[in-house]
Amino acid sequence: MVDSNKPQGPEDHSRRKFIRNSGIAVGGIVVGGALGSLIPTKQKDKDQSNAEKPINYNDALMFFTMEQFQTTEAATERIFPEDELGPGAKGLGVAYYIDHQLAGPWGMNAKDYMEGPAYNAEATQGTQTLMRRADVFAIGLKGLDDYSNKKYENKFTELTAEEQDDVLQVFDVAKEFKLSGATTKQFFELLRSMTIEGAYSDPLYGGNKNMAGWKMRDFPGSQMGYTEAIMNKEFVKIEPQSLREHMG
Amino acid sequence: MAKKLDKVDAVTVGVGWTGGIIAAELAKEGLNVVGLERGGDRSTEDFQMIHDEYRYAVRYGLMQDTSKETITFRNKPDERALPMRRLGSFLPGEGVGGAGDHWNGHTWRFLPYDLEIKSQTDKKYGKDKLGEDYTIQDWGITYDELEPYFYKFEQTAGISGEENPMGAPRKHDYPTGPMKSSPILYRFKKATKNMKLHPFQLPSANLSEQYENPDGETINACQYCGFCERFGCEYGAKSSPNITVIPTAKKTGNFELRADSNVVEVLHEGGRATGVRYVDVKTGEEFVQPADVVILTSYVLNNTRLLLQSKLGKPYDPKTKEGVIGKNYCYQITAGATGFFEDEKFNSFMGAGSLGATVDDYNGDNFDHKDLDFIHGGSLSITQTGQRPIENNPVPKDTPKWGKDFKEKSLHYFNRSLSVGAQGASMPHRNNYLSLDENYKDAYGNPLLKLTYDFTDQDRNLHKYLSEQAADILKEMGADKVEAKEISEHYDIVPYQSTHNTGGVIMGDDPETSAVNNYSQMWDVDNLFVIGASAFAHNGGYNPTGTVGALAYRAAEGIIKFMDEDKQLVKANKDRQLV
Amino acid sequence: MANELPKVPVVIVGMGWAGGIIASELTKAGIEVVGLERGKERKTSDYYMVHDELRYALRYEMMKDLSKETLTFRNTEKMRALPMRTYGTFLDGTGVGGAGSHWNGQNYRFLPYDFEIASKTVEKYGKNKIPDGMALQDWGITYDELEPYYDKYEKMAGISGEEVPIYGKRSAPYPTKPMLKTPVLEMFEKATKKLGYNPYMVPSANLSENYTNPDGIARGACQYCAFCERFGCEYGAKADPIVTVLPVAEKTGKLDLRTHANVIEILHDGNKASGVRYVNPVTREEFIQPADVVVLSSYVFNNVKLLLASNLGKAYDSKTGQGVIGKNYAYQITGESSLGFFKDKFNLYAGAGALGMEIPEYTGDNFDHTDLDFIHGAGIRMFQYGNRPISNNFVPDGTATWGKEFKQTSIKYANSWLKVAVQGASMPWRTNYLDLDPTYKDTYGVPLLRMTYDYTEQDHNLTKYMAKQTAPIMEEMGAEIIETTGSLEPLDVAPYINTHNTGGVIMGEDPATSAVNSYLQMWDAENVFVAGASAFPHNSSFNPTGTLGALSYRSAEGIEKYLKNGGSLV
Amino acid sequence: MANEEKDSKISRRKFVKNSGYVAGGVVGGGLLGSLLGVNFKGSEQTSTAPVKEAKFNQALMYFTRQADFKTLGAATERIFPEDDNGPGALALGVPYFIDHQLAGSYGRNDQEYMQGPFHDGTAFQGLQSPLKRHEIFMQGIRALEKESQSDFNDSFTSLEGEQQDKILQKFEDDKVKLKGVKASEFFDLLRSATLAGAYSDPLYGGNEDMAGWKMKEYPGSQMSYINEIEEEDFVEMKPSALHEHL
Repeated sequence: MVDSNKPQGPEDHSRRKFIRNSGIAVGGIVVGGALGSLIPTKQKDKDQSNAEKPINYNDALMFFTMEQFQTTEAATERIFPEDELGPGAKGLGVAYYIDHQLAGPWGMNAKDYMEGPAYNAEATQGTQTLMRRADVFAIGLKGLDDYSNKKYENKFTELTAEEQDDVLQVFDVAKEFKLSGATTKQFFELLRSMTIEGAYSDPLYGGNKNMAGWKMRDFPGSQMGYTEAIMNKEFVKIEPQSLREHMG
Repeated sequence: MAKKLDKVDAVTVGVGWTGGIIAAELAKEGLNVVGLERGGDRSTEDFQMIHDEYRYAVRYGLMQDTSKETITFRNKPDERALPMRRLGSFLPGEGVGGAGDHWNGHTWRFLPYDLEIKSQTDKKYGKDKLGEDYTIQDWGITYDELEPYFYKFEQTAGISGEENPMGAPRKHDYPTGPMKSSPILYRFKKATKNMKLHPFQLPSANLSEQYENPDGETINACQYCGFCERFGCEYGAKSSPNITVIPTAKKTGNFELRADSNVVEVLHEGGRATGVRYVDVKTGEEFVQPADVVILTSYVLNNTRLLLQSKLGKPYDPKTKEGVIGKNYCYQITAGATGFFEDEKFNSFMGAGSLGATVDDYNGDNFDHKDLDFIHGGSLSITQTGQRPIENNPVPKDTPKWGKDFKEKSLHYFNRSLSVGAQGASMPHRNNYLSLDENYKDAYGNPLLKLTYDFTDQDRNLHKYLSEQAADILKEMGADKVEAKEISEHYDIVPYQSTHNTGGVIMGDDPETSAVNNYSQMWDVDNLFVIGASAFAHNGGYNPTGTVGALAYRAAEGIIKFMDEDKQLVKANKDRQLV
Repeated sequence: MANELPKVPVVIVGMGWAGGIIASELTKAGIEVVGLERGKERKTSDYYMVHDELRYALRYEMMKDLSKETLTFRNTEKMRALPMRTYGTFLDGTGVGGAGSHWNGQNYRFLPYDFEIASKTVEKYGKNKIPDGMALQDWGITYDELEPYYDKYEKMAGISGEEVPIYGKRSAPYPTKPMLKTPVLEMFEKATKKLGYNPYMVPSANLSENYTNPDGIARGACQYCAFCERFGCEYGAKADPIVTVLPVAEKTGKLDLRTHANVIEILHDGNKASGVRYVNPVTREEFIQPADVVVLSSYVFNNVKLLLASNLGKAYDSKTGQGVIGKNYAYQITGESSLGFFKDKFNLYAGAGALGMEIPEYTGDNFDHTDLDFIHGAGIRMFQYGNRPISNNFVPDGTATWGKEFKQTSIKYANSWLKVAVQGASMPWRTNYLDLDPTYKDTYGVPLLRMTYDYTEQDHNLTKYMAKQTAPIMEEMGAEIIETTGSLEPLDVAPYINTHNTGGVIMGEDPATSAVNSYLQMWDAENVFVAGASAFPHNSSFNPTGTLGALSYRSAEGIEKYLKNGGSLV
Repeated sequence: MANEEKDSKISRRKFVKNSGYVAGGVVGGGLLGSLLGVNFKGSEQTSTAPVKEAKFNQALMYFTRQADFKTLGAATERIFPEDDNGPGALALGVPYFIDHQLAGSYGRNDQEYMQGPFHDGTAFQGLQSPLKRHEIFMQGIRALEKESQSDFNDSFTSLEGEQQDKILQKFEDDKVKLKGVKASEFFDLLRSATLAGAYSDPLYGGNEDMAGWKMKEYPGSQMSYINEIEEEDFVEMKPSALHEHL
């Protein structure tokens, strides 16, 4: 029952600091790429934002690996970028939203008809793949890197914004690049729709941080009623409210 | 309509320790090898969020998906077998690296006694020691013959350890020194020495120091972070196929690894395997992979199931004791005791999977069994694996399971209790076996494997004996209150016990009573090798991986030999000799 | 090994609007009823977290679980039908209240013209107006005969609305006044009036004011909270079987409502039904419920599927045109809308499912079709549903669909777009029908229903014509940018359109061409009643629920009669 | 051009209070009343006090009825009560953890063998229920309420702690009959989920502020103990969550 000689704050043990301090990697002995890839790539802005924001423990991963998370963050940010109107996908926590969704029934297609046989479909017959969304996503993210490496000799997160847009464009429209078991378009559509969902769904799900997605477009979230506002000829700006407010 | 692929030299079914070792050894010899793994691709990068007890330990993040495939279970041949609908008693791995990614890293050599258990028992205690329902057999190989292969595996994995005075004799020191001796371990060692026992540091695949193995792969030093079993190692400090043999195999350029590839059938014609049929589990596409040699390197359960399903080898029949596939399924006896300490608090949350100390005085035939109603024994260890909070709520027996009292006591004892555990050996019994289920199917439409298993009198007697020894040690260690474990009425498929399942495709020197020879080559099909703990003729008093690794290295040698000679490598009779 | 239960007078399959109405009418008359619902129990208290666009609108919380059961689809008989694996064009309900819990509440009557469409068309335009292949039929009942039932239904639900002079005559005014005429609706009103039309407030089941119905059920007024379609109403302001007919039935003590009861077969001996077989999808137990009368009141698709799977009634054959079960499947024609982007910002986050205005001039035969290459018409309308942010990201054509430009434009117009929409009638066609799929099965081992459906010439011509009418309205409203869809692509099951599926067990006066009579009693099995939009011989341009409600009231009356006297009611 | 509506936050309770919606007595089939929840005691303060840190994750993904959620909360609090050591299940956010888990693959048994036929097994063959976990929870929670109504004529959440324990005990002892699953099997799930919610990483919505770990003096996810492992004395550390790894 003795106090520790050195009580340690959480930062002392963050992965980055650990690596820096322990000397385990400094000696250049990084094993089979084991440790290197575990360190977040963009450390600078990370350090700053950590200092200011209150900690949200929900911002951790249930599904992605670090690399997948970073690729998702980069790709969604191109789809929904930060600009003068407000935060982009990254600032909104969209990649966390996607991570949590893919870990759940949505990623498992739990409510979809997944019995075979699977045939090639006409355009009007809807998706026929028996691959689950989580798998399509993982293959798609790998595809983004593969294609980036092929065309720009670098992984997706290391490309310039213009190059990233070019890669995404290819995935959105072209047929020049093939994924195993899914089309790039299938993946891209999933990526795009989940980006929009993550920007605008209730913050309960891990995206739409601080309701900033809603604030940008003056959407008031979950209000009890609009009997007054609805008859107003002027636009009425209402501070948004999340489902959390209903918990009393 | 399965798509037929180009023929290769060798195909392995499963890419864990055994599949990885085979791939590395064959590929280094210039043979081209395809490794088929039913689970996903995996590497250290996947372990970023590994310190998540809920995801990995409670919800089995790295283990077999039972919605696709499980087993059915019953205690007795006359019961109705029902599916193990969720994981419990044991945790088969899935994904590249297999259970070799989420093991604790205890790396033992079985005792010389183990490999000749039948002849030694008969010689020392007479033929009737156990009775004829216990189907113990010699393994068809001696310890001396297997010693070089043990060492080879230990070198690959860089095992950290120190001499065991009661263990199998070693020709070389361990590649790396023993792990740190924490105060908990020290206390165990002191107490057992007082009791005239012979403690030593448990041989560990969590390395005590950084190490480069003979293949040039580097393994890091363990950080004692407390997340080993059920977790992958983010540091690359726990030896696993993913940081040793698989990269070695890949470097040769002769190895092709295909993840998400679930083999559903071994194809054969006229007593020769021609290849395997597998399904891409993500897209549902089916493929045929022809090969000169087919090597089953999946888990015990799946090795057995694939043979039964493919109608290879003669299925075991408990009524006649004839047939070999599915025979001599064994498990282990998890005996032990827990001690509660009122005035002391331990750093139990720190640790490593193999941070432990052991005494082998009650293992194998290291003690006299003349007046005992069992044979063999078990290792007794204290391990400091890092206690995690969801699953570790040690409370004395009379405590309620929930509510105020439970909360109070579980918090109090979380860092104030220690356990001494036993790995008790498991002897085969005619009614403990594996077969195919008639009613339940997996996601691919194939029958599930059926497990028929219960504890025997031998098990109960051994359990009692070992638990009493464990309790004595804890008393000597100064515990205020000691509770010895009791064996459950019947083997129960729900609570976790251990993932040390063995047997089903056992080795031996006689095709009548064994399925493979001492190269793990099938007696009935020369170009089919079945490697893993499925080959154990019984289960010893240690964790199995060290012995599995040794058998895999020997099998690799056999396969390379077979590639030249194309024949049965061992002559089948009592006076066994190389053909 | 099904567990056989004691026999009851009436068993009802499906507890949505149709089943709820029939249950309430029969139990009020003292008849014991067992109500079987495949989904779960539902109450207003379940709508506590309902303002969740992701969970309810995008993840379909209240809809049928497709992993258990779906349908297969093809446009033409030449195609291989494939399962609708994930939600798209229509959203089947499940659970107590059915789709009646998550509808918008747009509540119309069909036109007198609809019920006698075949004879009136021939009368006015001659036989040749009906092309080969169009299976147009009268309904076997007239508007005037059905009017009292419409009235009864509307009073029960408390419909809010205003009279439209050129529609069928009403015996009484709407029970409640129209919904609020918001500023954007006023824009629509002004514009359409200027163009010479007579717009009216859409009749709404979202109450405009507090209302107590003849059964004594009191409900509060709509709060315009913008969560209607795909959501349940936490206020009970939207008429929903769970706040209207079902509590009434339950109060009688005569209704035994069993949830998690998925009927998989109608048991019958020749032309007499003896009961139903059902499975509890949770516990997987199987039961047989014997009954004197079996009422099918599940969704269109399931009514048809159950009859076909139970081999009851003669299955429709598209080659010969013979048989009736699965025949005259119809949908609705949408997509001729004009989307307008405005400079001004409106309070579009607020709204209600049935908050809208419509012009009556292009409906039914209210305009002359002599020189037109189609019959019937469409409602041209504008709604203020309340824009939710995930689903509403409209941007003008040519805008990128992702990236900075998309973000800025979608945000710019988030509260600045309006849509003049069209909902067109759908005429039956010989090659548009429902039957059983030969390949795919549901989780109970029953074949999936197969839909064969494509738009016809009639549909394309109607679309082209209506597209010409919407753009001028939008222009008049002052939109900056106007985009009009002028053509129909083949029906695609992926994007949502609407859930107004009809037909398959149609009513009529001739057993050779219809499956049920005007009491929805089966011609081939007198103790089987099949209620719902499955009885519509064609689909009008109006939302179907009002007519479904009226028919259900009539059917309830028929069942009572049958229980007393037996025999065919018509 | 825009009017700013100040103080526009309308919680459900305030809404009802202010709107006169209920005051007029027009409650649709007695339905709105139930939306207010069974237990608003003491919650008034929390919503009027300035929001310290928005916990958006504390809303419901699985449960639809406030009453069910409150029953769940009360039951978990009896299993893991607040005491001198620290917070109980409620303050740890355990009910939110369970809600989110039931909405996910845990609740749907996505990774478990759920094919029939289903038979009762022996005590050693494991759970053989055809019900998925979310179905077991829903049924079990409703049965808790039903049982307390019949035994104590009051709702579970209004009972005294000891009365709640009696009800829970009946479930643990299989003295209540459920459909397709044993009451004790539901109880076991409830208990294990409560412990998981108290001690899992706060990523999942429970173990709020790592208070479960703090009580247990468990430091969560640390990078290494290589410098402490040989320490003779107990080492107290500030816990660290997975979030810190990003």
